[in-house]
Amino acid sequence: MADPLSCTAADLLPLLGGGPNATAAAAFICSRFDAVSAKLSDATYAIDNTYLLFSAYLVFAMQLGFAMLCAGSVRAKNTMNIMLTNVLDAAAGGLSYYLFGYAFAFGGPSNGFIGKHFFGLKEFPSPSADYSFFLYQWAFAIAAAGITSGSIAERTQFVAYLIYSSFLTGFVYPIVSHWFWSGDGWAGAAKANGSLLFGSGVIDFAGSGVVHMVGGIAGLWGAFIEGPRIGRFDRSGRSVALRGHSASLVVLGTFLLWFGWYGFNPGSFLTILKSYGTRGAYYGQWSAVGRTAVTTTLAGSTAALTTLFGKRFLVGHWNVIDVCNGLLGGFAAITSGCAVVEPWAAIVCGFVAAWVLIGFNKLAVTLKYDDPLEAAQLHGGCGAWGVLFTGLFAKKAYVNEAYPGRPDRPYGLFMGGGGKLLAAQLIEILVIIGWVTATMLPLFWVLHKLKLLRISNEDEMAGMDMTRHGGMAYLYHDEDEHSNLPQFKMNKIEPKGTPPSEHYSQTQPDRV
Amino acid sequence: MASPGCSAEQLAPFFGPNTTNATAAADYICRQFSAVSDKFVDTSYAVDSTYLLFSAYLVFAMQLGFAMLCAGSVRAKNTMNIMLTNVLDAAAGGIFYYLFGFAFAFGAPSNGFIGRHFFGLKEIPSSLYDYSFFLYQWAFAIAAAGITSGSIAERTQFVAYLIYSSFLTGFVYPIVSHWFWSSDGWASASNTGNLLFGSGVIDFAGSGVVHMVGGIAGLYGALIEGPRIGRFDHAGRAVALRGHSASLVVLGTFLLWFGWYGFNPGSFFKILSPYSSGNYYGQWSAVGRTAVTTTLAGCTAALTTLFVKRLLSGHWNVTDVCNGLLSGFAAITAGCSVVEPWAAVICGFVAALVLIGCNKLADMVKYDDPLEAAQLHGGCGAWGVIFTALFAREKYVNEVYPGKPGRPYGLFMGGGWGLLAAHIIQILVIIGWVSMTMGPLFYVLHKLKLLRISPDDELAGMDLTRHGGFAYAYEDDSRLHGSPNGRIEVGTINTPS
Amino acid sequence: MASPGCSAEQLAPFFGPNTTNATAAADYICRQFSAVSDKFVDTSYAVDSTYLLFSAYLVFAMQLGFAMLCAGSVRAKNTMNIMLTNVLDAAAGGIFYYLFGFAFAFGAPSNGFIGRHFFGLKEIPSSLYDYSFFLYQWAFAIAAAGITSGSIAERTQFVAYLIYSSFLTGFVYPIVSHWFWSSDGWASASNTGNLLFGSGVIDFAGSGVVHMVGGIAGLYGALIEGPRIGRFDHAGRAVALRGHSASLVVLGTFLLWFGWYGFNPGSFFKILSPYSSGNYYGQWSAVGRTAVTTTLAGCTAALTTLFVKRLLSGHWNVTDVCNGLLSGFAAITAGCSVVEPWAAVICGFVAALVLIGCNKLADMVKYDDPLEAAQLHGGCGAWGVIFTALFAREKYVNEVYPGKPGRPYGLFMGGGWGLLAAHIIQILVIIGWVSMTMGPLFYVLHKLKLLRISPDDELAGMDLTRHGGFAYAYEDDSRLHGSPNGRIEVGTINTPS
Repeated sequence: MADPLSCTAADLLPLLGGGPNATAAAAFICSRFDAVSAKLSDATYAIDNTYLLFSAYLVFAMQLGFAMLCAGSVRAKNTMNIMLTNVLDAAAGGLSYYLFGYAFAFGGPSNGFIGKHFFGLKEFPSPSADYSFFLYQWAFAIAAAGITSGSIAERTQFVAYLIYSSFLTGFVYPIVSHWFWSGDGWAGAAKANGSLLFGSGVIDFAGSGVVHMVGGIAGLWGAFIEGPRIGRFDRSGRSVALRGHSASLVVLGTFLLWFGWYGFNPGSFLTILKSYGTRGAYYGQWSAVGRTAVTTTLAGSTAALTTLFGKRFLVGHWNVIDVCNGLLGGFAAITSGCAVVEPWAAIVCGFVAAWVLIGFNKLAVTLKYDDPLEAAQLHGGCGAWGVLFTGLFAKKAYVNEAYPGRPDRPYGLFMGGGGKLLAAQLIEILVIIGWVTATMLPLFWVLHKLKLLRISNEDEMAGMDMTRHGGMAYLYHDEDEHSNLPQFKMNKIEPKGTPPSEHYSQTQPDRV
Repeated sequence: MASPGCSAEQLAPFFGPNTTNATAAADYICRQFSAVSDKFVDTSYAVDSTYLLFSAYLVFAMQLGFAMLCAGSVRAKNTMNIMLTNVLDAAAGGIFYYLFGFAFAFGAPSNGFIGRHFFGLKEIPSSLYDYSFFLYQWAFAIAAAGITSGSIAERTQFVAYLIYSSFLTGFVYPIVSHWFWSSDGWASASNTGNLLFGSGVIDFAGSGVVHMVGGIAGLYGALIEGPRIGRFDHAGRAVALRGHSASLVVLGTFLLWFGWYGFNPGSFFKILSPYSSGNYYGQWSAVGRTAVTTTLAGCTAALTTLFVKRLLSGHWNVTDVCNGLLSGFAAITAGCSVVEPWAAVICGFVAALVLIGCNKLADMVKYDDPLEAAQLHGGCGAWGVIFTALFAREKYVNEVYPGKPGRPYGLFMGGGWGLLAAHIIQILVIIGWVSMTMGPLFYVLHKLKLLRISPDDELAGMDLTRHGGFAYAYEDDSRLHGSPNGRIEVGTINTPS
Repeated sequence: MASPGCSAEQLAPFFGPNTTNATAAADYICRQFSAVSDKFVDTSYAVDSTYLLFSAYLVFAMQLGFAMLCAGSVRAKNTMNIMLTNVLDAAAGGIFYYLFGFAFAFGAPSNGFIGRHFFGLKEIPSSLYDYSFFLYQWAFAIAAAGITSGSIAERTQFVAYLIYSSFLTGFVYPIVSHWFWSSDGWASASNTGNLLFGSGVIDFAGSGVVHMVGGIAGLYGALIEGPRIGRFDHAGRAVALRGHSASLVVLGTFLLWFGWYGFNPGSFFKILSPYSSGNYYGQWSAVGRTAVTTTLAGCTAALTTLFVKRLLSGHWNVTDVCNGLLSGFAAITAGCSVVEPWAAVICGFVAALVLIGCNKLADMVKYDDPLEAAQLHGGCGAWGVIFTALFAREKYVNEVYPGKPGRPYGLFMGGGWGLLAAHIIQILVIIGWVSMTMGPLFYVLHKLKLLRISPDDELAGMDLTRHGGFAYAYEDDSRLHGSPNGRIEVGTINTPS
């Protein structure tokens, strides 16, 4: 705590002057102040850790959000499969990030490309990083893998899933986060020593690029190599919507992601007790944290409304699933700049993000690209827009508060800060696309060649839950007196006017 | 937070002329103290902001709770519709509250009736309000709209929904919250000038401001629309139109309970605020007490509902218990911070009976409210306002609303009639204001044929006719049609192989 | 928090005779310091209360997790029943724990066996306990009852449920928590007098106190009731009665995981507590470490279960993985704060195997537990207690339970046998106490024919017979029956026009 509280007896002594015990008086007073200073340091650690830990818990809740969103967006016959992948993202991610992922990402001191300390949390905690920081970063890492799992849902072998997920969480993602977030990273805006990229560094505050683009592009390659699901495009090449089985789960997942995003974005400050020393005592990092939560909210809200009306205009009905995806598109986009833009700019961000998503979805249909959760379009496309957006709208004062110590650094182009930040942001987009392509594309290709990537047609028709996961996810009807025929395991619900089956009538109470 | 206030002018004379440099010494020491003091200011801002932000996140989680509760309580054919309204509550509410809702509610300095600063968060943050306060109030505003959406579920046009929701979140609710919560509000208990009946209205977290507003708005909507088709049979008997998923109802209820820990204790806004410095008893303790009273009121109401309903209807019903639980929460919301835990038990007990009574009454007058929102939030909210005026404890009232000793408190606690009078005024004023604004709005929508959907749509379900399809597809289509490769999706045609 | 302790008597002589007014100067300076000191007291209370309250909210979210996990794990026809029990756990638990449970558990000063103060939260808050502590402990108490409800699901009368739940939350569990957690408890590691085996029991967040108690209570209930109809076929082979919704199981599991971050790290109660003042390493760091050990144990257990189950049963099963995950959490709960992260990996690995073994055993002895609660919470809870005695690290033990240097710690870490002996005593005592109390209770209920429902009810499902209808209604009845006005509701009869 290098602060004005630096009482030294040597300074105070001459002021007290001639008293017989002046030395003792000075030492006494200063020792009291030292005690106060130590207490303040304790309080700061406690408050910042509380803040970071609860933010990490919120980010973890996003994993639940992903699980529910994915589960609701796939057909009932693949629900067990997709949920298992989400649980394992978190579990396998926990171990691989503990063993080496964290070390690659934040193991400083290191070179600009890869970290090399703290394997297995050795030498932890250190003055620079505490367990809460590890937990927070772990929650981020598993989010990236969760994004990718959506793109390749409903047609990927479980083994392939385990392999790519460990590789992504343990290696690909940590390297990217080292580049842009670690104090040693070659392109980070918070780089501790040496010159910044274009004198600016990349401002990717909570990871539109580092998390969302990485997850989205990895998914893009996976889905691209596997090809679309059977039935997704009919013989004449027209797109056929394969609707998910439960809109309730989609909405549940979306709201949980929204809830968790309040840990994702504002939490990325890592500390909350930090004075900026300007504009009056009430203004400090706590206020910037609040502003970040507000920009996040506004971007998502705007994107949701834009999607609502845009889709109504284009398709003709009010669709809750589309609105949910639009909402998430706004969040993915604001993630990069959330801390350094004004609330009104967040509205611009969300508005454009909704159109970016709609545009990419059109493009995907044109190219016959099939992504059950629109993950590549949403996280990749809107993530890239978010990175650019930050290069355009970052406000000078906020940039200097969030990344202090380098006055006169570039900021948003439209705010009069020059083109350097935008250039750095463009570099980030290109580098992320390049790196993820260079690593994940060969991986998926090898899996494909080894016949480990895509399931067989029969499995896909029957659904993976039956063939690989020991049964369907739902069993609304009792089958005690029935045989164990699997086809009786589910309720019929499509409103097609089918006559009540024997199976249905069984649920009616006898007295009716 | 000036308390470790050290002034060199005061200290220097003590050192006196013999000390070599008395002024410098005093100055030096005092500079240290002022640095300490600054640090404390930072610390309180950080702690209070952390507390308020996480409380706001919890309140936001209530929106998820409402969405799940509503989804589970309607029939499957209207699930997409109701969930979309809940998502849009939050989204549209975010924009409108940002643009002008917050300004109407808290734009100080202002008159007692409407705020007029901070449009689009201009001049925020100030020493008065920070972004976290805005976020917290936004989460409250969308809760009010969420309540109303329950009352008019399953039969309302989506456009009508968009219109009333924006109007409620952007205008009706902010005005009410200005009256009772802003320090300029004419009936606020923290008004710096004269208090209403020397007391002001103690509606701590909004039994009246949030729940009654949402409930009464819903009442008008549901009244003007009339009941759902089939809700009352030819003989006029009530027919339960059961929701499609009790699991979602329970999920929603628990999420609301979870979020209520942000709603009630969070309404203190600050936690680092001692009542007498250096003591174990301070606002942190009052916050904890508020969480406890909230819990106890809900628990009691749930148990009461369980047993009373068992007596009345003969079975143990989980959705009734969930509604009972929520009635307890809605009632304790007004007084949660100023009553004793034992009083919260009474509050919950009566709230459960109020809800059961209101439901009986609704059946008698053929009022149809798919989520019992008007009964629950309106009825129990009003009971909560009354309850506070009866049981508010002097000590707690003076701690929570400091600076005006001798103010009235709960009638049964010996605090006189002032508070009860103020609270009755509050109920009347809220009923009047919401009737004046939302009643005409719904009536105009009704006359313009924008309010209720057509009977055909209602029978088919809005999801099919307006929202592009059914919410659930548990069965793979191919099996239905006997062809393993054929696949028929709503709105698309596919050729089986 | 006396540390910036400044005494004018000490300071005044230093200024000496030359200073005009040494006493006044010293007094002035010291008054400043004492104001600072008070501020620190306030700050710690506020920070610690914020921390504890939000942890309590997270633990409460576990109740939602239990509700969803239970709902998804039973057959659709019993969903309403099991969810109602979960709602009532929380509600009835709230009342009983408020009235006497908390008093039995933490009512100090008391003897080592049962507390006897704070009935109905009288004299709370005190300098010892605040409301937030009560809320936190209540959330723990209802978790224990939630565990038990899983074991006896799908075949227990609702009345039996109400009786055992109140008894467990209000009496059995509080006594156990008094023994091991209260500073008066005879086996507590923070006992101020002599420790059991010079060590006391280190059951930090309750692998024994919460999980074993809930699990063993469930064991007795399920044993006395016997298996569900159809669970074992005529040849005695086990038949899986699968739950009706894997989505709800996964939802519940993740919510439990989320809540466990309140359960384990929250059990420190305070976060602003330095181990050596002014250093980056303090309780905040230990809290973070606890969250990390918790995460790693669960993750390892999930992966272990995935692969072992794949080998044993041939498919990748998500509900098994969820149970495996929870087994890791239940096991690490005892030692989460005193072991290294690498040890947590071992803990989770063994916990998964323990759960698989216990499940095999249960099949062999024809024990039926719909949620594997006895195996998971009882079995893995016991392993967790043992694990702590093997791997507790000296440094961490002394930080978490300060003031008694030289106390025993983990056997494998070179800390001797004292801790292991204490922990074996804990396991035996918990088994004994729960057997003595819950065993007879369930037996009496059984003899009074209040425990198990009739076979007819069981086949039809309790939702229809006791809870007023089925939990789900995905299909709109009117359309099915071709009559637009006809509407057939469960339990009601209506005449189509």
